[in-house]
Amino acid sequence: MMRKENMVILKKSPIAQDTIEMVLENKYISNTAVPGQFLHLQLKGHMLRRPISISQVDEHAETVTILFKVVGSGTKELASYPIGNSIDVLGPSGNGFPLEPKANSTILIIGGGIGVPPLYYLARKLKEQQVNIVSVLGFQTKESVFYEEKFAELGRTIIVTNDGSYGRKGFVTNVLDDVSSIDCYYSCGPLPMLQAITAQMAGKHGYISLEERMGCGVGACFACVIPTDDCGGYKKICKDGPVFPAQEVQLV
Amino acid sequence: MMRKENMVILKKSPIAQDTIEMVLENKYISNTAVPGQFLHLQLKGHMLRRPISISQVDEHAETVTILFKVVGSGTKELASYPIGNSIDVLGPSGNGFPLEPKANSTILIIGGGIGVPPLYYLARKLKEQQVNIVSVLGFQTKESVFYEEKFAELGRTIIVTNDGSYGRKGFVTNVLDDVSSIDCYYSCGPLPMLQAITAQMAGKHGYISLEERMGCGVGACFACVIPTDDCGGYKKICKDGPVFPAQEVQLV
Amino acid sequence: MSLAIELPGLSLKNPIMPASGCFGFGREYSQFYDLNKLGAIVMKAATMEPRFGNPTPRVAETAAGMLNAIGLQNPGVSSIIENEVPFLASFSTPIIANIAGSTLEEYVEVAKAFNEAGDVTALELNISCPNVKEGGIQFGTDPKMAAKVTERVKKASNLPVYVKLSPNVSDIGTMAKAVELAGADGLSMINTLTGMQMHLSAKRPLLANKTGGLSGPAIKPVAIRMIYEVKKQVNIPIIGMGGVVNAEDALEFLLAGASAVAVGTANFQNPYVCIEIIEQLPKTLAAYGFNSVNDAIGKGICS
Amino acid sequence: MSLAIELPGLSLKNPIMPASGCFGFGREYSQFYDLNKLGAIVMKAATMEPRFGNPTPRVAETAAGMLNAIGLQNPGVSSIIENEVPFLASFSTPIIANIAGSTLEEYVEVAKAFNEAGDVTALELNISCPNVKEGGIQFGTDPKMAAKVTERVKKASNLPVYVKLSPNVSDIGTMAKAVELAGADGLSMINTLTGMQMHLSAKRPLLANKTGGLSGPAIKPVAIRMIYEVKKQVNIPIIGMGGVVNAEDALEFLLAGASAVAVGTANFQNPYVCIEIIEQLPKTLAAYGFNSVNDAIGKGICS
Ligand SMILES: Cc1cc2nc3c(=O)[nH]c(=O)nc-3n(C[C@H](O)[C@H](O)[C@H](O)COP(=O)(O)OP(=O)(O)OC[C@H]3O[C@@H](n4cnc5c(N)ncnc54)[C@H](O)[C@@H]3O)c2cc1C
Ligand SMILES: Cc1cc2nc3c(=O)[nH]c(=O)nc-3n(C[C@H](O)[C@H](O)[C@H](O)COP(=O)(O)OP(=O)(O)OC[C@H]3O[C@@H](n4cnc5c(N)ncnc54)[C@H](O)[C@@H]3O)c2cc1C
Ligand SMILES: Cc1cc2nc3c(=O)[nH]c(=O)nc-3n(C[C@H](O)[C@H](O)[C@H](O)COP(=O)(O)O)c2cc1C
Ligand SMILES: Cc1cc2nc3c(=O)[nH]c(=O)nc-3n(C[C@H](O)[C@H](O)[C@H](O)COP(=O)(O)O)c2cc1C
Ligand code: FES
Ligand code: FES
Repeated sequence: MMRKENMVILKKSPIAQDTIEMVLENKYISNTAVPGQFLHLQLKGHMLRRPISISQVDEHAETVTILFKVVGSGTKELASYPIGNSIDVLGPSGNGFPLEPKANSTILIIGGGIGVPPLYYLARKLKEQQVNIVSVLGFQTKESVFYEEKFAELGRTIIVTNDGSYGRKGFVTNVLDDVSSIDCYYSCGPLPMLQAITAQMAGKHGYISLEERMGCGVGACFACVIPTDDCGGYKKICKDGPVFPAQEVQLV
Repeated sequence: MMRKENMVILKKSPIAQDTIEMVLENKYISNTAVPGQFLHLQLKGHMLRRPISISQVDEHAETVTILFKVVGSGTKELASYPIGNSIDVLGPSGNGFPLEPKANSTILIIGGGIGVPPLYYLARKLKEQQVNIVSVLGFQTKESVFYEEKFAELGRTIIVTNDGSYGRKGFVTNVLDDVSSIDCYYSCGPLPMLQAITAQMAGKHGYISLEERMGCGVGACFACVIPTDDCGGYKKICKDGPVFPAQEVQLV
Repeated sequence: MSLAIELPGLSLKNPIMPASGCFGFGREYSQFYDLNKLGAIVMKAATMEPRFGNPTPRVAETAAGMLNAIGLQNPGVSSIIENEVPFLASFSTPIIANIAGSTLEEYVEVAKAFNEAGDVTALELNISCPNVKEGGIQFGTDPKMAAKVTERVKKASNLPVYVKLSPNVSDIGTMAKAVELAGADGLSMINTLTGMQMHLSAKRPLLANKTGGLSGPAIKPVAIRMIYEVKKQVNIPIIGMGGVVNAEDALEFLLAGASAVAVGTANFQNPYVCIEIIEQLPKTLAAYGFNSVNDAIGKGICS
Repeated sequence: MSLAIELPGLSLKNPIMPASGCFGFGREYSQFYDLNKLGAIVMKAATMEPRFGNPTPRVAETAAGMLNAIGLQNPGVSSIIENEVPFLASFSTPIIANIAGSTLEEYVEVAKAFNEAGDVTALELNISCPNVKEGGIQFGTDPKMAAKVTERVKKASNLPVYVKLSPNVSDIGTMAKAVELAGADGLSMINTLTGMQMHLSAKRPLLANKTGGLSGPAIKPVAIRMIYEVKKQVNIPIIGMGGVVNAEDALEFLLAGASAVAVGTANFQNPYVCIEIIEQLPKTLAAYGFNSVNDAIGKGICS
C-alpha cells in the first residue's frame, strides 16, 4: 500500500546524456515495491508531484534506485538536490507488472529511452524465476544509452539507436522480427513506440506501462484516465496502472 | 550607484531571538555603501525582493554585514541559506544618513529592535569624525537585545526593554529626557517609535530611517511613497530614502 | 477552542472539507486517514448519465497553480448513489453532493435523485464548471440563469442548496445576490478561473480541451477578494476555497467572510493536508486572538 | 532571425517592452541598461491632474504574484510631457503613453495633450485600472462604455490607440470586439486581476486600499487564455502581457496570438529581464522552429 514517506538521497550519478541515477533510502518502500510501480515525488516550488518509476530495489540495503531524464523544471530541480537531501514521496504507487511466467519460458523486454528503468527491476525479478530473457532497448543516440551491461547480465540484449550511432540503427520494432518465438512481452517507452509494438505483437500476450500527466497520483482526480473501450470504459493510469495488459487499453 | 550583484554568505550566526547576523562578500557593494543604505535581496520562491539594511562594512575584507529578524517566509528562506550560498542583490540602495557633524558635537542615536542594525554602521562612521555618541537602544525583551557591547565601545549606551527584563524598563522615549543636550539625532525603528520620537524631539535636528513595503526597490513603481506635505508632495522611500530629515516627511 | 460550525442543514465538527473534484468519492484518501475527522466531504460532480470527460492531457502545472480540464468525468448519479454514497455514509461526516448538468432539467433530475436516495446532507450546485460546453447555456455567468437553476433545484429537493459561483464574471456580487434571492441556502466560492497553457513544442494548447480551470495558491487573492465583496452583500453563509494550503490560509478565508473552508489542489501535494489544517487550526486561531471559528468569520471586513 | 515587428503606428525593433506602471518613466532602469535596446517603452499611467494615489501599504506579495494598489499616482500629463517625455525621446525607442481617467472627458483631454506634444508614438488606453473608484463608471467591464471612450479618444488624437483590456470580465471577446468596432488600432491585455490579501494580525486587508491588482506568473494562464480567445475574434494586433518572466513565456504569448509582449512585475525581480528576454528570443524562436517573431504569432491557435 502506498504511503507518504521521506526518502534520503544516498547516491547520485550521471549515467547518460541528461540522465541521472539516484539511490534513495527508505525501509517501507524498498520492502514493498514491486516492478512497474512508481514514486510520486514532491519537488520544491512545484504544485504537482512528479511520477518516476522504480528501476531497482535493494531490500537489504533498504534502497530504491530511480533513473530520470532532465526534461523540464521538475526533473531539473530533482537533479539539483544534493546527497543527503530528503524527498517527500508517495509510494510505492500504482500496480506493477504481473509476474507469473512459466519456468523456461521466453520473455521479451522492449524498452524505449527513459522507459527502460522500470524494466530493469522487472528483468531482475523475472530472472529469479528461471526464465529466458531477451531485451531490446532503443535509444535516440549513443550518448543516451544506459544499462546495457546490466541487461546483458540477464540475457541476450539488443541495443538500437535511432541514428545508428550505437548498436543497430532504427527503432525497436525493426528488430522484433529477429527475436524468436516468445511467451510474453513487457514494454515501456514513448507512446508511438508502444503503439507500434502493440500493433506488431497483436495476439501476443503482453504488458505495457503507460505515462500520462497526473494530478493526484492516487486515483482521486481523474486526470490520468485511458479508455478501455469505445463505450466510456476507462482505467486510471496512476492507480489501475501504469501497467496494463496490452489488449486492455486503447492507445489513441 | 546601485548595481545587481552576487553576494556570497561567509558567516551566519544567531545573535538574538530569531535574529541572525550574516556576513556577505562583495567587492563593489562593500566599497561603495554608506550608512543607512540597504540591500534588496532576491530569495528563492519569492516574487518580491526583501530590503535589509547594511549594518556594517569592511572595505578591506570586502564584506557587508546584515542583521535580520525572521518574521515571515522571506526572512525564513534567507535564514535557511547555508554558508557559501550566493545571493542576488540590488545594492547599495537608497540614500543613507548625511554625515556632516561638527567635531565634538553630541549625537544621539535611537534604535528600536530590528531598526538598530543600520545605526551601527552609522555610529562607527560618526566615531571616526570625533563626535560624542550617545545611543539609546530599545528592545522587546532580554532575549532580543543585541550589539550592546559594540555600541558601548563607541559611547554611552542605554538599553531599554519593554518588559524591563534587561536594562531600563519602558520605551526609548522614556529615557530621552535623561540625555543631556544634543546637536543631532538619528533614528530607525518601528513607526510608532519614530512618531513618538519626532514628536518629542520636535525642533531638534534629526534624521529618521523609514520602512515601507516595496515593489521595485529602485524608484519605478511608486509603492513606497511617503507624503511630505498635504498637497500631494511625496518622496520614495526606496530611492529618496530610506533616510529623511525628520521634518521632511509626514508620519501617518 | 471550538471548531464546530452550524450552517443551514449542515452541522460541521470543524470548518474544513475537501473541495469537489479533488477528493474523488473519498476512497483513495481514506487510505491515508480516517474520514470521520473531516468537517464534511464534498463529492466529485455528478451528472445524470455517466460521462467520460475530456481527452487527455487533462492537467497542466502552472506557477503556484494548476489547470484542469477533467470534463466532469463521473459514473452518473445512480451509480454514485449505489456505489459511492454508502461508503461515505459509513462515516459520521456530512456528505455534500456536487451536482452539474448541461441543461436545467439535468440539474433538477440529479438533485431529485440525491434527495430521494438519502444519506446526502446537502447539495452544491456547480453552475460554474468551465469545462462543459453543451447547450452553450451559461449558468455561471448569467445571474438570471443562475437564479433559475437555483430555484428549480430548491423546489425539486428538500436538501439545503449551496450554489458554487464562478470567478469568471465581471460582477460576482450580482451573481451572489441573484442566487440568494432565488433561495440558495449558502454559497460556495470560488470555482476555477479559466486559463490556458501553450505547449511550445506541440505549438498548441497543452490541454486537449485547450482551456482548463486554474486552481491553487495562484488564485487565492482572487478568492479572498470575491468572498470579501460577496459577504458584504448577502446574508447566507459562504464556503470559501481557492488555494488553501495551511491553517493560516484557512483563517484568511474566515476573516474575509467564509464560514467554512474547502481545500482542493493542495490534496494532490499533500494527501494529509485537510487533517493537518484541522489539527493546526486551534493553535492558529488562538495565535491571532480568536476563541472559536465562529469568532473569526468576517472579522477582517472593514467598512 | 528577425525580431522586428510592425504594428499600427509602431515599428518595433523587437517585440519586448516594459509594461505600464512597472517601469516608471524609464529613468531608473536606464541606470541598468541602454533603453535603445527595448522594442518600445510604455510609460506609467497619466491623468489630467497630478494624483497622489492610494495610502500605503500599496503592494503585497502573493504566491507567484503580487498585488498592487498604487492608485494611478502620477504627476499629471503636463508635467509628464514637460519632464519625462523629453528624456525618453532621447532614445530611438517608440514611446507609448498609458492614459487613464475618471471621466470620459479626462481620457480625451489627456489623449489630446499627448497628441499635441509630439514625441509620443502611440496611446495605450487604460480602461481597466481596478484601483480608481471615482465616478463609478466601469469603462473596463461595460462594452458600451469601452467603445465610447475608444471612439472619443480616437477622434481627439491622431495617434494609434491600443486599448488595454481588463481581465475582470465575464466575456473578454465582447469587450475586444466592441473596442475594435469603435476604432481601436490594437489591444493590450491583460491588466491585473482584482485580488485581496488579509493581514492576519491586523485583521483587515493588508493593502490600505483593501483590493489590489494581481500580476505576475500566477496570472499567466488567464492571460494566455484571454489572448487566445480574443485573437480568434478580432483583426487588430494584441500586445500581450501577464506573468512574462523569460523568452519561453514570451513565445507562449506569441503562439497564443500576441504580436508583441510586455513585461511588468518581472522587472522588480530582475531589472535586466527585458533585455535578457530580447537576447534570448532568437535562440528560443529557433529552438522551436521559427524564423522570425512574425512567424510565431498565433501559431498555437488550433481550430
Ligand atoms: C508512471 C510514470 C513513470 C515514469 N517514470 C519515469 C522514469 O522512470 N524516468 C523518467 O525520467 N521519467 C519518468 N516518467 C516521466 C516523468 O514523470 C516526466 O519526465 C516528468 O514528470 C517531467 O517533469 P518536469 O518538471 O521535468 O517537466 P515539465 O514538462 O516541466 O513538467 C510539467 C508537468 O507535466 C508533467 N509531465 C511532463 N512530461 C510527463 C510525462 N512524460 N509523463 C507524465 N507527466 C509528465 C509533469 O509531471 C508536470 O506536472 C514517468 C511518468 C509516469 C507517468
Ligand atoms: C529600507 C528597509 C530596511 C530594512 N532593514 C531591515 C534589517 O536590517 N533587518 C530586518 O530584519 N528587517 C529589515 N527591514 C524589514 C524587512 O524588509 C522585513 O522584515 C522583511 O521584508 C520581511 O520579509 P518576510 O518575507 O520575512 O515577511 P513577510 O511578512 O512574509 O513579507 C511579505 C511582504 O511584505 C514585505 N514586508 C514585510 N514586513 C516589512 C517591513 N517591515 N518593511 C518592508 N517590507 C516588509 C516583504 O518585503 C514582503 O514583500 C527593512 C525594511 C526596509 C524597508
Ligand atoms: C482536478 C480538479 C477537479 C475539479 N472538479 C470539480 C468538480 O467536479 N466540481 C466542482 O464544483 N469543482 C471542481 N473543481 C474545483 C475545486 O472544487 C475548487 O473550487 C477549486 O479547485 C479551487 O480550490 P483549490 O485552489 O483549493 O483547488 C475541481 C478542481 C480540480 C483541481
Ligand atoms: C506596480 C504596478 C503598477 C501598474 N500600473 C499600471 C498603470 O499605471 N497602467 C496600466 O495600464 N497598467 C498598470 N499595471 C499593470 C501592468 O502594466 C500589467 O498589465 C500587469 O501587471 C500584468 O503584467 P505582469 O504580470 O507582467 O506584471 C501595473 C502593474 C503593477 C504591478
Ligand atoms: S492522477 Fe489523479 S486519478 Fe490519476
Ligand atoms: S519600491 Fe518601487 S518606487 Fe519604491
